[in-house]
Amino acid sequence: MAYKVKLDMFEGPFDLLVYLIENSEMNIYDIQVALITKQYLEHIEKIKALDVAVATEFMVLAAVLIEIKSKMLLPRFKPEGELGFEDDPRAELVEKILEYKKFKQAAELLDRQEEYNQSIFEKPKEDLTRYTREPDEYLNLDINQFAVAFTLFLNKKKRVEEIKKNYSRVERQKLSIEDKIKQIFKFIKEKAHKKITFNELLGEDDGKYEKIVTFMSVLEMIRLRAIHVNQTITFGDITISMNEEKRRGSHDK
Amino acid sequence: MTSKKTIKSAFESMMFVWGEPLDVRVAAELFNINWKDAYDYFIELKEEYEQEGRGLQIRETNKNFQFVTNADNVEYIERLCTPVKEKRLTQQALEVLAIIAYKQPVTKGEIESIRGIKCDRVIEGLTKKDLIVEVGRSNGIGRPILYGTTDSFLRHFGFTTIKELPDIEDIAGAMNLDDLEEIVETGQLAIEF
Amino acid sequence: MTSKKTIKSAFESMMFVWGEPLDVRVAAELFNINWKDAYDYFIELKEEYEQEGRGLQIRETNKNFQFVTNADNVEYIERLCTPVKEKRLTQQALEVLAIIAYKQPVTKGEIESIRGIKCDRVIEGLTKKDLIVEVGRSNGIGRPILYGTTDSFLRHFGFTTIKELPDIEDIAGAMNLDDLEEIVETGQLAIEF
Repeated sequence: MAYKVKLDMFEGPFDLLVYLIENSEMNIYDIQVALITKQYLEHIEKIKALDVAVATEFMVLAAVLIEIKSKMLLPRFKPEGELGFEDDPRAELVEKILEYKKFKQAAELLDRQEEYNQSIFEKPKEDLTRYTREPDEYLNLDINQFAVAFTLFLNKKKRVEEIKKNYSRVERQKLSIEDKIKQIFKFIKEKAHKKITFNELLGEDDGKYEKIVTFMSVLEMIRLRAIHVNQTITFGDITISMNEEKRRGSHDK
Repeated sequence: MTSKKTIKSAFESMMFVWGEPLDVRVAAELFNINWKDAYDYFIELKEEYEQEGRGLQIRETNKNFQFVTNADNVEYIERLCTPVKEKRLTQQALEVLAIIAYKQPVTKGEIESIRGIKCDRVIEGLTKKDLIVEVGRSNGIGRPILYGTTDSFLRHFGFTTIKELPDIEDIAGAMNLDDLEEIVETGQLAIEF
Repeated sequence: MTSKKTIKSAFESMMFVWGEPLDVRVAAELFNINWKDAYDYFIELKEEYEQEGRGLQIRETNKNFQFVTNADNVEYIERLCTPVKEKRLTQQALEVLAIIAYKQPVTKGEIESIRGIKCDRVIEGLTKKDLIVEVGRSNGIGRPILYGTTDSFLRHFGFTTIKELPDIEDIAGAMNLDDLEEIVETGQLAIEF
C-alpha cells in the first residue's frame, strides 16, 4: 500500500526525476547523475512490483539517465576560456526537466484557480417554458438560391413555350371545320339519314376546342342549307337532319 | 460581529443559490442576529434594487425573500427564449419573388401569365413574410394591385438598393450549367411543368 | 430606440433567467444594437456589481456573461446549504491541461514528450469534460490531431479569455528563484534560458 501511495505521487518519469533532484537538494544545472540514476532505478523497481506496464513507461528515461551517466565518465573537451556546458551530456536533460517543471507549476496554478472557483456558484437556468412562444420563422435566403431558382424558371418557361408551339400546330391540323363537316356527313350517312342529335357528334374525350369546332361546323352546314336543326327547349339537345331537297338536288345533278 | 455590509452581501448570495423564497428567520439564525434586523436588511436590499431600476428585483412573500426578474422586462425575456426556426422558400415562392423583384411593380395577373399558373397563395405567403408588399394599383381594367419587394427583402440578400440585383444575363452566365442540371436531376429543387 | 438603462436592466433579467453564460451577440441582436455596445453595457454592469461589493457578481467567459455568487460569501452559502461541487481534476489532468492551455494548438505527441508518459486516457477524460477539444490537424507526419482549450475550460478556472492565463515564464521565474540564487553564487550562470 505504501508503494501504491508512492506510485500515485508521480505523474510520470519527469515528475519522479524532479522529485528526486529536489529531494536531494541538488542544483538542477549540476545534477549528480550517478546518484540520481541509482535512486531512479530503485523507484522503478518498486513501481514494477505494482504495475509492470506503468514501470515500462519509466524505463525510457532510465535508459537516458544511464547513457548520460556513462558519458559523464569520459573526459570532456572544453575549450580554454570558454564557460558553459554546451557539450555537457546533461544539457538536453536539464532543458527537458525545466520545460516539464514549467508546466508542473502551471498545473499548480490551475489547481489553485480551480479551488478558488469552487467558492463561486452559478444558478440553474429558470424554467423557460413560461417565456417560450411559437418559434419565430427565420428565413434562410441567399442570392445564389434566388439566382438558381430564377434561372431554372427561365429555362423551364422557354421549354414550355417550345412545347406549346408544337402542340398548337398539331391541334390545328387535326381539327379544321372542313374536316369536321366531312366527318358529320359520314356519321349521318352511317345512321341511314335518320335524325341525329348534336350530342351524338361529340366524342367523350372532346375538349372545349373540339366542341367549338363541331358547333361551328354545324353552323356552317346550316348556312350551306345542308341540314335542318331543331331545338325544342332552351339548352336542350339539338336535333339534326339532312336537308333532303338539297341532297336530292345534288343527286340530280 | 459580522458587518451589516457583509451580511447583506451574504443574503444576496444566499437568495441567489437558494432559488426558492428564503425565510428571514433561517437567514438571521445563520448570523446569530435578531430576525427583525435581518428583515430590515432584506427590506433595504429590496429598496436598493427597486430604486436602481435593476433587472433583478427582490420579492417578499410573508417574510420570505427571493430574487425575481423585473416585470418590465418580460417582453425581452420572451424574445430571448423564443426559438428561431429556419425556413426556406419553396421553388414556387422563389420564382414568384424573382418575377416581382425583376418586373416590379407588377400585378398578380402578369405574374400568373408569366408562370402560367395561379399564385394567390404564394403571394399571400410572401406578403406575410414581409418580402413583398402592395405598392399601388395599376390603371388597367379592375385596377389590380401592384406588387413590389420590401426593404426586408433587400436586407435578406444584403442589398442596399434593388439596383444591386444581379443582371439576368449575369445570373445565367454566373450559373454553372452542370450544377444546374445536377440540381434538377437530383430533384433538389422540385419543378412542376 | 431603446434607452441604455432599459437595455442594461433587460440584460440583468436575461442573465438571471438564462443561468448559463449569455452570449453578448445574442443579447445585442435582440435590441438590434452593435455587439460592441452591448459588450460595454455588460462590462458597466459587471463593474457596478463589483464596486458595490454585491453578493451577486457578473462573470465573463469569452464575451459571455453570467450571474454568479461573490466568492467571499462561500462560507455563508455553505452554512445555508451544501452546494454540489464539481469533482476536482487530478494532478495528471491538470498537467496535461496546463500544457494544452499554454501550447495550444498542440498534438498528443508534443504533450507526451513533455511529460515523458502516455496521455490518451487523460485526453479522453478532458475531452469528455468539455475542457479541451480537437481544433484541427497538424501538417506533420500522420497529420495528428491538434488540441485546444474550450470556453468551458475558461469558465471552470474563472478566466475571462485565454489571454488572461498568467505568463508561463513569470510563473516559472518566480518559482525557480532558489535555483537561480544558487547558480549566481556558484558563478555557473553562463547560459541563457
